Amino acid sequence: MVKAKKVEIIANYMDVRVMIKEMEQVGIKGYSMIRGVSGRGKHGKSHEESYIDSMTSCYIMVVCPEVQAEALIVAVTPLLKRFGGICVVSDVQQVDFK
Amino acid sequence: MVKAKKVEIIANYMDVRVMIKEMEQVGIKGYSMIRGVSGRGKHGKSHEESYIDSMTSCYIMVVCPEVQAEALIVAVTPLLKRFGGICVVSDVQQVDFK
Amino acid sequence: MVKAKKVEIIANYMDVRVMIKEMEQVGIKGYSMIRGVSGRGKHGKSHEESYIDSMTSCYIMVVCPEVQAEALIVAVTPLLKRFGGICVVSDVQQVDFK
Amino acid sequence: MYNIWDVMLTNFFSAPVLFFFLGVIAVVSKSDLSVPGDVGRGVVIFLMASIGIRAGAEIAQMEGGLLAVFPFALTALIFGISITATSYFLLVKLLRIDSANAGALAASFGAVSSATLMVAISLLDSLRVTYEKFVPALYPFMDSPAIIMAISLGKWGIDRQNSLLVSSSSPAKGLEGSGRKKLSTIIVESLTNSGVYVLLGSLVIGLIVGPERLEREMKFFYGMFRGILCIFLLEMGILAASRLKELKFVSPLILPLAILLALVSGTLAVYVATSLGLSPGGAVVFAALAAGASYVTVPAAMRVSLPEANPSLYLGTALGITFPFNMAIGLPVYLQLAQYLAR
Amino acid sequence: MYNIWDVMLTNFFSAPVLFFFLGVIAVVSKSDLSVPGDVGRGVVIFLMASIGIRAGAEIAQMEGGLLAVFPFALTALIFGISITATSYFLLVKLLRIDSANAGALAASFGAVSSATLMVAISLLDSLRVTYEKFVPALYPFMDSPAIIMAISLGKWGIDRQNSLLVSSSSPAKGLEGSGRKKLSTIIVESLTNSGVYVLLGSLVIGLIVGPERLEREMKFFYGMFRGILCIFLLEMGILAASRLKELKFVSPLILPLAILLALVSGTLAVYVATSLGLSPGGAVVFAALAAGASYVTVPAAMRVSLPEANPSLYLGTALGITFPFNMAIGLPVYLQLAQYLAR
Amino acid sequence: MYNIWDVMLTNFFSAPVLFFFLGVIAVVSKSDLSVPGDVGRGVVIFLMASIGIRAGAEIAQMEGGLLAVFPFALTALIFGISITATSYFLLVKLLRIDSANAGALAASFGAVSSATLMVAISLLDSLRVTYEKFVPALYPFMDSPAIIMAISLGKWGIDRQNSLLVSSSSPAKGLEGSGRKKLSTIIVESLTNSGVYVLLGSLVIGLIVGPERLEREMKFFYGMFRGILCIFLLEMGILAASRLKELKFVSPLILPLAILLALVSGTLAVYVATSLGLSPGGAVVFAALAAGASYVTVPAAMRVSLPEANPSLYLGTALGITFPFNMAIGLPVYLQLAQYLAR
Ligand SMILES: Nc1ncnc2c1ncn2[C@@H]1O[C@H](COP(=O)(O)O)[C@@H](O)[C@H]1O
Ligand SMILES: Nc1ncnc2c1ncn2[C@@H]1O[C@H](COP(=O)(O)O)[C@@H](O)[C@H]1O
Ligand SMILES: Nc1ncnc2c1ncn2[C@@H]1O[C@H](COP(=O)(O)O)[C@@H](O)[C@H]1O
Ligand code: NA
Ligand code: NA
Ligand code: NA
Repeated sequence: MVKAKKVEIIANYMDVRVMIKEMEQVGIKGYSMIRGVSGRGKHGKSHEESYIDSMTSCYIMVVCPEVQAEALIVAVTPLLKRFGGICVVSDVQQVDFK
Repeated sequence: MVKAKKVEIIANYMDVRVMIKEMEQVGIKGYSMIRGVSGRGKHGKSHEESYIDSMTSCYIMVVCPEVQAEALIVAVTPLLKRFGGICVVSDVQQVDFK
Repeated sequence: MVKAKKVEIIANYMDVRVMIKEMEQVGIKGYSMIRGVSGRGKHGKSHEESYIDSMTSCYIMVVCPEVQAEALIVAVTPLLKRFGGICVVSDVQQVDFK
Repeated sequence: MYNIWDVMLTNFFSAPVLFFFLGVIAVVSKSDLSVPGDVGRGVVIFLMASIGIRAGAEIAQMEGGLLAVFPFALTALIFGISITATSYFLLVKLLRIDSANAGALAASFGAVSSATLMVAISLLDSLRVTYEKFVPALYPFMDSPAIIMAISLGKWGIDRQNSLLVSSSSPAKGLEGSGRKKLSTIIVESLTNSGVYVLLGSLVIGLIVGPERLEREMKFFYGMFRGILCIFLLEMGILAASRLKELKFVSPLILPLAILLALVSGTLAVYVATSLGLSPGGAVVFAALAAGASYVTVPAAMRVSLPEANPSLYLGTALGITFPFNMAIGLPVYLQLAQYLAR
Repeated sequence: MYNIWDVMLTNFFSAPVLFFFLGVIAVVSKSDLSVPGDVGRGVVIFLMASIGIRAGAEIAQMEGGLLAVFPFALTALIFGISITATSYFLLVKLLRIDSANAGALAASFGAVSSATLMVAISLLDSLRVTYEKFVPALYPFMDSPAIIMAISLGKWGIDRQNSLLVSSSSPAKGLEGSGRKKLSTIIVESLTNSGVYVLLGSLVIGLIVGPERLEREMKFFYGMFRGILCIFLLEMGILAASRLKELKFVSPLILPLAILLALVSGTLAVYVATSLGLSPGGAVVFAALAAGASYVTVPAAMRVSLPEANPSLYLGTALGITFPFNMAIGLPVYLQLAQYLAR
Repeated sequence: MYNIWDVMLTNFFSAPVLFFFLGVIAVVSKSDLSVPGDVGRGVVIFLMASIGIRAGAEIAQMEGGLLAVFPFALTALIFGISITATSYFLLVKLLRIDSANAGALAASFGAVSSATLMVAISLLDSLRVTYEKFVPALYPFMDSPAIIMAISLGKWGIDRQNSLLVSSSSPAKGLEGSGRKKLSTIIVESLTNSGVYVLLGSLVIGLIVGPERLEREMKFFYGMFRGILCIFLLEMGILAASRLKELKFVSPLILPLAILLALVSGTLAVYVATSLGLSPGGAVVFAALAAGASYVTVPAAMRVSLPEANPSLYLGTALGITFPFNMAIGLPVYLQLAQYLAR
């Protein structure tokens, strides 16, 4: 097991698409995404269901080393500031297999 | 980045609707929800798919300060006791943007 | 509240079905599963949507005592090695109700 | 008129009913078959809209219009309340079930099962028995009163138990606020439940648009009803079988009581409906409303208002016992009776 | 020729439009009704394929084939650009809206709303007014240019503002890389958006296969169009109502301006389409393209290219104002006008 | 009788096949088009039920009933086993592929592809060539034996390799328990796979209910087959294209071998089916069963029983090579041959 950071983001699907591109630029190679998130935040209620992508929210989880996590957060913060959403980081032990 | 608590709950969709009302009463303003959770617990297997809401489970995640998390847990515990489900709390760093 | 471990796995749906059987053998009685995960990893991009189960990924979360978590990881590692996916462990406080 | 065995066989060996059993066997044989969640929800919207729009289009043509429906709505309401009350006392007195569970079960027996309604319509269609298309629209008039009655009875029973026990510490304080719901909230919630809402809404649409201008939509909603019903009953079979499993821990007397209540409600409904002038077909649809046990609006209301009730019990009974019984045996019996009375 | 009131009433009291209001009331009455996400997405694929395949099958039969469509495509392009430019300047000068939001709103007004298109087709069908089936295929020729025009205008406006302010610290550095998109990327993205892609793709399929060999598919795609449209408009109603709520914080002048822009674009479109030789039905479809406000391709492009724009504003306006207006009032007016001109 | 080019063109320029290519181009052009997951799963249930119920209704009318099907079931079983065994040895000897991957690929070649089956049916329908409706029901008789045969061969090969290497440390101890599956488990699992289960189940329903009383359901299941197939093939196109990408790292010899195996299996199947008395149409359906490569039941079984096999390889080959080949070239060739033999 190796130490790693888990970054979790919930944001509008359209913004997440942009975030993923930002991620790839800071060298992140692995992420997972779950669509159909609903909830409530500063922008009011969001719905899970709509055929219009820009009206749905999305969850992404990135497991990566601490340095990458920091770069990722720097890249993603302006997007969160502008469009809303939430981003949290936590410590995890990653099962190591090569 | 600010310290925060992440509360995660998995429970029946019907009960989660009640829990969200409880949450709003303890002042929680942000949460996210993912439907279509299946699994196994003390009440046996639960299925992700059914048009009958009361037969589906649901995941909620709340990021909030420690005090709110405590109030939330107090509010939610009797519901979990009665209807089942699971609730865990963990420490996270929340990305701060205002 | 009691201390517990949260084990999170993302892997191909077919492999997760096998993992759940492994879990039951190490005595784990509770887990939750979310289908329709997409993402990117060593094996390239994975898609959330397909009627062919073996082309979809899946998220599982297990909350359990540390000893069980260790057994679970031992059981699951060879599967992850072979088929890919990701597994992380973190510390949580579990709300205690009996 | 049909022979009872003929009707039973026709019904049993019709595609929709067999798809129900295909679902049951899927669970038993551990097939990975499931009706996708969104498809299931879409199917229910379609079926309710289909029933509603046809009901509306017919009422639009009826002499007297909506007014002519009024006496039937009142009868439905009385049925909803009486079935619930009777069930509650039988459950408490005969089976010694606690107030909360008795309330929830009674709500289920008194309220309406949309699947039973649809099987009834499909059975009449395949036998080419006509029916008054407005009868399905009586759904909410039986459903909401039953739920309200059951909650009142359940709460009254719990209060009585508590006052006997002089319980010093209320075990579920956190629930008190949410537990007490106003009557109006309960009515609104059972009317805005997606299924009921679509039924009522498309009834109004059918009423406004009228049958002539609905030609194209009717073709869609009517033409596909049978096929979509097959898929719905496939899901019902899966749900019934997986719910029945959970019932095994429960009093075995629930089985005969559930069947008895269905039969009595259905029979009574046929008598009353016939005496109010409904055709045999219409009487059967009314009997389907009365005899079916709800598993959609009821759990939603119970989780909030009688949270002490065990969902496995009322869901298992409604889906695993009452529905299959009505589908396979009850409905043919009610039809036979209705045709006998109409002679 | 129809009386304007007749057309309006026929339209308003048609099942699809009433299903829209059923969706609106569902939100207002807090019903838990929703069209399941996957069903909604499936419905859009179906409807776009249906329109596309019919357009293709018709072009296959036309004298001149694809070439005959060319002048109309050019007109659509000019409309897309002009509506966008006009809207942008009106928004900036009259309503003093900032460049980014003006750009996004202008993009929405200039680009195409698939729901408006479908309601137009359904209205013509129910009045048995024929139309040139290729007109819906002009969609992308109006949509992409409008989006590109709007982004250029918005960016030009922001640059001008910034140079006036001499902003020392760029507030959104992280966005710069992604903010600058090449023209070709924008065109490709708006053409490969799933809805537009299916429309174009099935148009090509219709063109290749031809009407005779499409008999079976046409029955499916044509026969179910009306019914599926009801379900689509139910969802549109839910979306419109929940979006309209969010608009309340916004300049109230947006309401009359949105309506004015729709009316002017629609009217102008009818005139031009008629003078180019389209039938009244074809002119109405063209007017639907022009008058509708986009809420699918536009937000996708704006989140990347004009990220400073507030999505609540442009989505709320397109879904909550422009669409209901065109559906209930605009389209009948355009039809009336088209029939008047054709006399 | 048709000219081979006519058949190929008719097939290629039919809407369902073109929708397949629409899906392929969607991936290539990076469109965000996808068939929603639940819709895709619903579509498969519909298509399998449609085939099954028609097969059942036909067998109900056949002289001899189920018994008459027996010799064909046996033939299907022999085909499943022989194609698998042949493929396995060719893969090991000619391409020097390791036992696990050879086993998985052989399973795929021997087992059945539901999409190929459906395209065959659709091709015959559009050419108005009749076929014995029971042939699709032979699906499981070819599918399960192929999978079992492949697992046995693969395991036997692995054991032989291991005994040669005298591997001291087993690398995947955790898998041993789950890796060893009983024969009966494999058969049950491949029969209870949702697609196969629905096919068999609705076949039984068709058999019990019979064609006369299935009128309404048949209209639904038959009338929508073509249209729903378009949506299914759209998804198949997306899957095929995204899978093909992953194949690039693999031995290029897999391409000609996959095509050769399809052609040989299909041709042989036509000969044998014709000599057993099937019509040209029936022979083509049988050839579709034989020539298609499985991508549903096979991966499910392989992940457990031959987990060392690389899913990209067998899924990519089945979806990216064998299916498109059979769809565009194979099936017309088999039909041509069948009609030649029948003269
Ligand atoms: N404190 C929170 N905890 C969990 N999820 C949140 C929280 N705040 C926001 N979200 C999620 O992020 C989405 C967008 O947030 P916002 O932009 O603040 O409206 C919401 O709809 C929620 O799904
Ligand atoms: N230990 C656990 N880890 C993860 N999820 C759990 C656990 N226990 C229960 N759950 C989830 O909570 C649901 C209800 O739990 P229960 O009421 O214990 O049956 C289960 O179906 C699971 O989805
Ligand atoms: N670092 C990571 N963070 C989050 N999810 C990951 C990560 N690596 C892999 N995954 C998920 O696991 C799936 C399979 O991983 P792989 O086998 O590495 O391709 C991917 O498609 C992702 O959904
Ligand atoms: Na009842
Ligand atoms: Na426009
Ligand atoms: Na085969």
